[in-house]
Amino acid sequence: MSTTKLQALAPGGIQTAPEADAGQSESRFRQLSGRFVRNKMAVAGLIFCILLFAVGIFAPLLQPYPPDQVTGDFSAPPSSAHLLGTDQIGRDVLSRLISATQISLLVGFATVAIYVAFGTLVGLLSAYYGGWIDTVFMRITDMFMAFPFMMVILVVVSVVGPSLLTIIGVLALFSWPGIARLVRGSVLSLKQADHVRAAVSLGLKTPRIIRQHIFPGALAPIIVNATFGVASAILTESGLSFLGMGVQPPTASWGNMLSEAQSISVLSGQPWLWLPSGLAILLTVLAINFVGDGLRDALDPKQ
Amino acid sequence: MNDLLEVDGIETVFRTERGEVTSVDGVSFRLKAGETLGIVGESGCGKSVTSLSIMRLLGKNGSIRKGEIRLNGRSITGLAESAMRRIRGSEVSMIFQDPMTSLNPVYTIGSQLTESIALHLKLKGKEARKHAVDMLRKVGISRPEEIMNEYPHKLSGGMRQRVMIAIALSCKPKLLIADEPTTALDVTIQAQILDLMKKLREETGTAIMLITHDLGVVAEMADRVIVMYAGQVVEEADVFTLFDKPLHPYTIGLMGSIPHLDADDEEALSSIPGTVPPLQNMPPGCRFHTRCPLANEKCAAERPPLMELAPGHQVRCWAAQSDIGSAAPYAALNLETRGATT
Amino acid sequence: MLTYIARRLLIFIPVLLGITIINFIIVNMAPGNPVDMYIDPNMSPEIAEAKKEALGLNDPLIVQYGKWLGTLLTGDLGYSMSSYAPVAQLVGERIMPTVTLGLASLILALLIAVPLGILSALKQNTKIDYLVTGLSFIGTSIPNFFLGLALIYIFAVNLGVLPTGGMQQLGGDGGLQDRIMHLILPTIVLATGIAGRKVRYVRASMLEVLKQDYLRTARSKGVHEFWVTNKHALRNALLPIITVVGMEIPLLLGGAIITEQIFQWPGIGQLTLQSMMSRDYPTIMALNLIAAIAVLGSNLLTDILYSAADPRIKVS
Amino acid sequence: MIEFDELPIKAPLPETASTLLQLDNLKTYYPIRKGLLARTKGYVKAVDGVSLDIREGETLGLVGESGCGKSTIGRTILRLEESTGGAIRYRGENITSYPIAKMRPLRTEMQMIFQDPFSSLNPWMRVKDILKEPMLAHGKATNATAEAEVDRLLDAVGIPRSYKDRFAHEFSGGQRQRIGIARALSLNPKFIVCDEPVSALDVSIQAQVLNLLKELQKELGLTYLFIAHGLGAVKYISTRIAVMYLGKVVEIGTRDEIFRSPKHPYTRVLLNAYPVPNPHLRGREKIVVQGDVPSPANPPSGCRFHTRCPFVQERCRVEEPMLAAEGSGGHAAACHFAL
Amino acid sequence: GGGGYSTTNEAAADEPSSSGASGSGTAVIGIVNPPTTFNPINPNDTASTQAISVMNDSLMVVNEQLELEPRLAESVETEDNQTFTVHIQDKAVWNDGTDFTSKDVEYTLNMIGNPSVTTNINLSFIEGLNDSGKLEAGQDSVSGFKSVDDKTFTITTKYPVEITYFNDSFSGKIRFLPEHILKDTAPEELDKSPYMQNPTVSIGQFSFVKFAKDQYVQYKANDSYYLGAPKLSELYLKILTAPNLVAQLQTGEVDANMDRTGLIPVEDFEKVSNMTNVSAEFSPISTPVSVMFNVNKMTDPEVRKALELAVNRPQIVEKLLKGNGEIVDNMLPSTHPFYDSSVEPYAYDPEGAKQMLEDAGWDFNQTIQLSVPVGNKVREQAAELMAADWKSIGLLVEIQKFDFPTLLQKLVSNDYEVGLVTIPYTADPSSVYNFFTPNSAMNMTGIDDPKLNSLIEQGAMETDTEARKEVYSQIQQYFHENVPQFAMYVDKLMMVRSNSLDGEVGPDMLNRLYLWEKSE
Ligand SMILES: Nc1ncnc2c1ncn2[C@@H]1O[C@H](COP(=O)(O)OP(=O)(O)OP(=O)(O)O)[C@@H](O)[C@H]1O
Ligand SMILES: Nc1ncnc2c1ncn2[C@@H]1O[C@H](COP(=O)(O)OP(=O)(O)OP(=O)(O)O)[C@@H](O)[C@H]1O
Ligand SMILES: [Mg+2]
Ligand SMILES: [Mg+2]
Repeated sequence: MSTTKLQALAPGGIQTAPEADAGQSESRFRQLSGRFVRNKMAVAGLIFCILLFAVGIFAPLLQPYPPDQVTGDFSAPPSSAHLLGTDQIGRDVLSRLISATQISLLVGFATVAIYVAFGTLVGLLSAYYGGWIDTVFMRITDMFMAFPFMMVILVVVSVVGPSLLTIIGVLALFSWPGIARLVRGSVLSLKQADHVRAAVSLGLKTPRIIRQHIFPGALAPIIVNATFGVASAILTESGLSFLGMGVQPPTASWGNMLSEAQSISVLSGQPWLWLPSGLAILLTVLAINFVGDGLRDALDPKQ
Repeated sequence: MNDLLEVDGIETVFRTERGEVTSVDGVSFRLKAGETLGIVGESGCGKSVTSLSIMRLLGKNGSIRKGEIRLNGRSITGLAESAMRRIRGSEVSMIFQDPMTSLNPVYTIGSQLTESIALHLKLKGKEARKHAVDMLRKVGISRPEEIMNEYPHKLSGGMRQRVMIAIALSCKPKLLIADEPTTALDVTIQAQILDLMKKLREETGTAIMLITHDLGVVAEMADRVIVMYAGQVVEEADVFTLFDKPLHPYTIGLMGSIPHLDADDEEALSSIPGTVPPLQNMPPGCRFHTRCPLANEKCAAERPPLMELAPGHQVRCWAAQSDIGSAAPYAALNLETRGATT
Repeated sequence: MLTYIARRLLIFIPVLLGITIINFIIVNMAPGNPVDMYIDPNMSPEIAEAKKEALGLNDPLIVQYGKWLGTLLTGDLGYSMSSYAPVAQLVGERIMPTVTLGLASLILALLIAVPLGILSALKQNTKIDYLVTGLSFIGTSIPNFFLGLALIYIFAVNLGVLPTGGMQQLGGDGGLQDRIMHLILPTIVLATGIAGRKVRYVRASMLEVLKQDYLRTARSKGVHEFWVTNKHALRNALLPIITVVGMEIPLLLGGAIITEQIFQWPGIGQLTLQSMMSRDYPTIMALNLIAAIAVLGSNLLTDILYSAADPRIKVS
Repeated sequence: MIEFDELPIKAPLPETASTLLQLDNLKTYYPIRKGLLARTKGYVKAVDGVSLDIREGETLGLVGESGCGKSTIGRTILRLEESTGGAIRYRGENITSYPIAKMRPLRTEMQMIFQDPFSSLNPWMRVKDILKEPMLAHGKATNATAEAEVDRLLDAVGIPRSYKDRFAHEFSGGQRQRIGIARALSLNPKFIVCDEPVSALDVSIQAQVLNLLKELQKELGLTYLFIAHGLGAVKYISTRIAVMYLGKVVEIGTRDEIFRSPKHPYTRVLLNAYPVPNPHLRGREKIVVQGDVPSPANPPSGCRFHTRCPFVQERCRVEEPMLAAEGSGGHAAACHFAL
Repeated sequence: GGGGYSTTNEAAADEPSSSGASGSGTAVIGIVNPPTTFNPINPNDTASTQAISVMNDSLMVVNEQLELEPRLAESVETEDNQTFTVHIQDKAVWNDGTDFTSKDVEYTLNMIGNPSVTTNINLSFIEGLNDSGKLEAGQDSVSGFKSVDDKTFTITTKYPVEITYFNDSFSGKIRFLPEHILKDTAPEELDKSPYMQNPTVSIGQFSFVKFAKDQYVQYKANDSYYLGAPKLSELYLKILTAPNLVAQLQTGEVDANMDRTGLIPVEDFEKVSNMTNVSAEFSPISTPVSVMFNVNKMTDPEVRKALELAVNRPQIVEKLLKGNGEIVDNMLPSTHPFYDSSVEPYAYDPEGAKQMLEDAGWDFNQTIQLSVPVGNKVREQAAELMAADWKSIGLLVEIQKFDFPTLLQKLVSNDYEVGLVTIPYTADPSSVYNFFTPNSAMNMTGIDDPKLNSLIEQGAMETDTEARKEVYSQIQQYFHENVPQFAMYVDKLMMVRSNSLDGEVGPDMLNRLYLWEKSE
């Protein structure tokens, strides 16, 4: 650019009106958070999630007893020694609940992190390059979508053995197609957006175009989908626990704690065995869903 | 008075997440039967809100806070919703800017057309259909019987706008509000639609409130013109006066910024610097003063009222008032009023 | 339309082939096999080996798959390795119960979700909206097995008004009323989760439609607000729901495994679990194939329905 | 493949200026897929045999109704769309099938300004990053010098420097369009495709942007292909004008020729249909054409305008007219009965 | 020496008049595991065996004291412990009226021996069958079988066996195929023949009516039952989940739970005991839950012993089972006739265990993999307790739960370190100890000790009961010392019966169904 020429070109007749809100240039983030904060439920959900994370991180400090140790009578109701009672083999329910927080959050977030990353990659590449790559990727996606989820999870879990890693891996393996499609859809439309065309005509390299100009636009639906994904991963793990294929004992997860309630006697007579984990699942899923909802509204460009 | 429509100092507000905004601020005008009133102004200046206020279709978060609207001498500002519904589509009807989105995509043209016919003219079945087909024929649609059974997406933009007009006119309204009816259309199609509206106006004697930001359309169609800026009327005059002798600096600026087909100018287009201030953050005094080359302290401090400077010609400007008849202050605008040269 | 369906069916073939191959590999990778399952210390290693040989379990996987595909192409799903009943019969018997339960749940879920979703959208950001939203979240976050047991406890054990499980009274065909009584609890359990999710979709879809210009057109014609909502908006709002309902079908099959288990509902889910546990390969493969066809078929059906319901979309 | 059944026809070129860009019977078709195997069953012939020369330093205006292929031409020139046939020559070099890598250095010479100021700026980037990005990518600036370049660009388009940390959504439409212009200028191009840069703006803002474009052209010696569907802006900014109808150029000539003595009936219809902002001219004679533009997937035989032409003759239905020069200085119209 | 049983059936003797008369009333037995097949010669699993034995009698049945009583057979006798003469009840007829004869027995044996017929019955001790229990190629009848007359036949074994062994492996185990129905079915088609899906012709207390998949098996009284017509008119085996079983016992929809396949969860014991409409008791015998060691990986007997010592078994029995169980050392419960009470189970001794491990040079950084089958909650919880016990003496333990097929595969292929499994025993102890010889396809521990091998062989071959007991004592002693396996616990199962049901429940309840009565 010939700088001299440009300098000579003072914006003579071109005046710019003082921006009405000049000076308060909100960053995109500030603006989003502003919108998010207005949604009270979402804020409450976020606070709850943060608390949960704190519990998860500081779990070893918060547990009154080692969670795997038999420390009292079997199935004892809450008492001052065991605030939430003991489980069917005499372990402290509160301690287990706290340590389960760690595990369940890990299941939820790690699963989502993996499948979102993978699904996004597939969706991006498929949509950006199109052609036979798209065809092949989409057929594979179809295939994974048409697998009856639960059934295949059961098979895979019994193949590789039900460790925490397996559960996370398997949940991730069958969750990515949804997000791949989502991303593909939004990338296909973003590809037509003028700012992406501009990036191409500016001669930017493809990886940069994808990273800088396409990916951020596809982010909103990804984030929303991911928050809901966390909730559903936690729920699916509890379903697997019910079938005995969940996180392995003695490690506690909310799911395997809740599946203790597989008995009418426990259900009716020993609520301390299921209520804490049941509530934990319910509240967490609620909280995450509220956060997801809040994010969706905040990220909606039409707002 | 035999005015069909009297709008008297209405102020329309919306409750939004960021507080209340006043979109229309003290707008008054009158419209006689059979007359065509043009409303022009920049995007967001309140043209649509004015018309929606008349229709009382402001939605849940909008309301007319002040002022009164009278239709045929009857106030409709406080009318019950059910009474208002009888007026909508029969006495007053409306067509909108985007014919692509104004028709319901899942119902046939026929069913959307007969809906209001059944509602207001109480025609049923075959009769309603026949009336609908007549209307379609009237707006220049060939093969109207077939079109009746089509869904909107099968029609081109121009066709859809014709259908909208057919719907609007089907119950012989006294007033037709057309909110930018041609903005989304191509020039040749725009010409067709304007032509059609003129023809129908002559046939039916319907009064038209024509909202647009295209001065060309106004010059083509309107009897009288209102210029709006930031929620207020800044100038009102009959169409010839307005184009020959605009008085408000905004109107003058607006006219200066249109490239004309019939002039061989090489020099720059005149333009109004800056942008419209946001509604939440109106400057004190004259709302235009931040962009006005004539602005002085008075403009910044005091809100000018709408002043009748000549019979039927009203202007909201301190400068215009003080120097009526003299062109001196306008020299600073370096604008010429091109309409006057012919 | 016909060519469209034909093309979609053509695409099914490689997808199904892929699915069955992957599944075949996964299933065969699972430790255990139908022979070792039946523990008998008197059985010598040789005879166990001979049994495996007879069942073709010692062939290379490709050969096994080829055989399976070969018999499949003749329309034969083979015989169960645990009960020796024809797989087609085993699966056939279970399809109706699962379809019944699935359909009933879907219908119930929609009957709940559509009105609530609309209400919630119309009353956006009011107490009603929050209540509905809260309920829908609760619906989605209660694990099926827990809800199932709780309902059994309340309705079957304590109140004694509904049966605890099964599909019909012992012995008889029970009649329609009997079947419906047995259907109620599992349907509620499955429908709760679906309804929870659907409410959110209906609400979002309705909110989207409520912004549309054509509603303003309808109002400007003097149409009553009730009809604006229930005629002009509703039909448009329900269109995307078709897709979302189609997406429920794989989830229904999955959710049914647990629900059928709890309520002893003799459907596909139960059979899945059993054949998994006995490594009944032919049955697992058949179930998988059928589930995949169901999923693909429901996708196709959704698309066709969508194009039938939405005049703008013509499948091609 | 597409058959080259027509001879390439060039618009007349005055000796005075050198040709910067040349389109030679350019065709860009979008495939329509149908049937059992989704085979291509036809084409939307968006651009169907367009030959044009754009001379250094001029502004070629391109007008026509919606969907006639204007944007497609612009995008094809910049290789954002693959052409189906014909050639694009830039400074005499045939760039029609340059691979991406070879095209990249040329990107600094040819740029584009987009119609929609809302979608043409990346909403997730700050203004200064939007402007820096291409300079850094092409090594036109270093991290150290880029900031100063950004300031200069902002000065040039009249955006206060202090706004450079803002995001696109914090600007008005007119300001965004200026940022879009600044971005196009950042690589110091010679040639810019302006795809309806003012259509989305309010009248008063349109004038600001048009003035800016004109001024920049004068200062920087730019060449524009200026696309619009309204005649007003085109007239104001162009030196020559090409009128398109349904994938073809139907008339080309200098601005005065087009406006003073239009030869093609379509041009006349277009001029005539344009509402004049002068109420005194209301009563004037008008030719209103009937019907809509036919589909480019299935264009009419013969002259493509014959279905709507007020002067249609039998010959027009069967024989396709060529864009032939007639009279002085390269004014040409594709009409059998050109005036 | 010789021996034998002979019988006069008490019930039939008491009430001969009831024969042919229709009973009334319906009883429902709750089971948790569904039967998978009704093939009398290929009962895959316990639930199938139970479902089959309702409608098909064997020659003898096992009672609660683990003694064999004659049933279809009037008597089983032998002189030389190698030729066994069986007299069939005169009145024994198939429920379609066809006489039950030696021909049916012969047909069944030939089918079991036929290489193309699928069966899990191995009669390799019978003359004429090879080591795999199959006929040699070219043969189609079992030479060890001789028909004396319609109601009498003899079986010759390859070598002398004790009569308990014979009865346990043959008389109490084999159920018969109706020759008159199946004789035209080709052997290779037998598995898949329609009869196996719909076995309406049978010889037992009840006749098959219908199997509503995953819901129930419906039977009706066999009015021509040779011990007298059942007093019930209908019987159901109802398939339910454990919580539903408890619920339905409470609601009266189920009258009794099935032994072994209709477990009442421990946590429901109290609830069920408190129900007023049912009476609950604990069955006298049950199956030990085995902790199996893969001796190829856990090679040191001292280590294995230490691991046994470290398990707080009293806690499991007292607290987890709420006292309803016992501690034994290995494969047999204390009620088993061959149980050697002189072999005292090790007492809980964590300190001693730790010491032993240290002495054995155990690497405490080594993780022990404990493989547990899913499906039995008490067993899973006990495993967690055991793991906790081991951890408390400083061991590293990792529990891995597998579904049963997976676990079994791992055990059978010796791909594990420590595993849990429950192996059912029978009246003859040889069946459970067969798991510990290399001759078995199911040698889970992988143990191959010549001493043990010969003891087990001796146990199987010995014909004198007292001498056998001695051999099995030695085997139990061997287990006590070498610990290839030890029993974690033996739980007593809760047997529940509706008050409206008049009949015995318990381990041998299926023998007495025809005596059950139901009052409204
Ligand atoms: N429902 C609403 N809620 C809040 N603000 C509104 C609403 N409708 C209109 N407004 C605001 O009122 C102002 C006037 O809007 P209006 O639609 O009347 O403008 P207009 O003159 O018709 O513009 P255009 O030419 O773009 O159609 C705008 O600032 C707009 O943001
Ligand atoms: N990506 C595409 N795929 C298929 N058809 C396309 C595509 N882009 C454009 N078209 C079609 O090509 C034709 C020309 O489109 P183009 O955008 O070039 O028109 P235009 O003259 O720029 O119109 P406008 O004034 O509306 O911008 C149109 O019929 C359009 O529908
Ligand atoms: Mg408007
Ligand atoms: Mg375009």
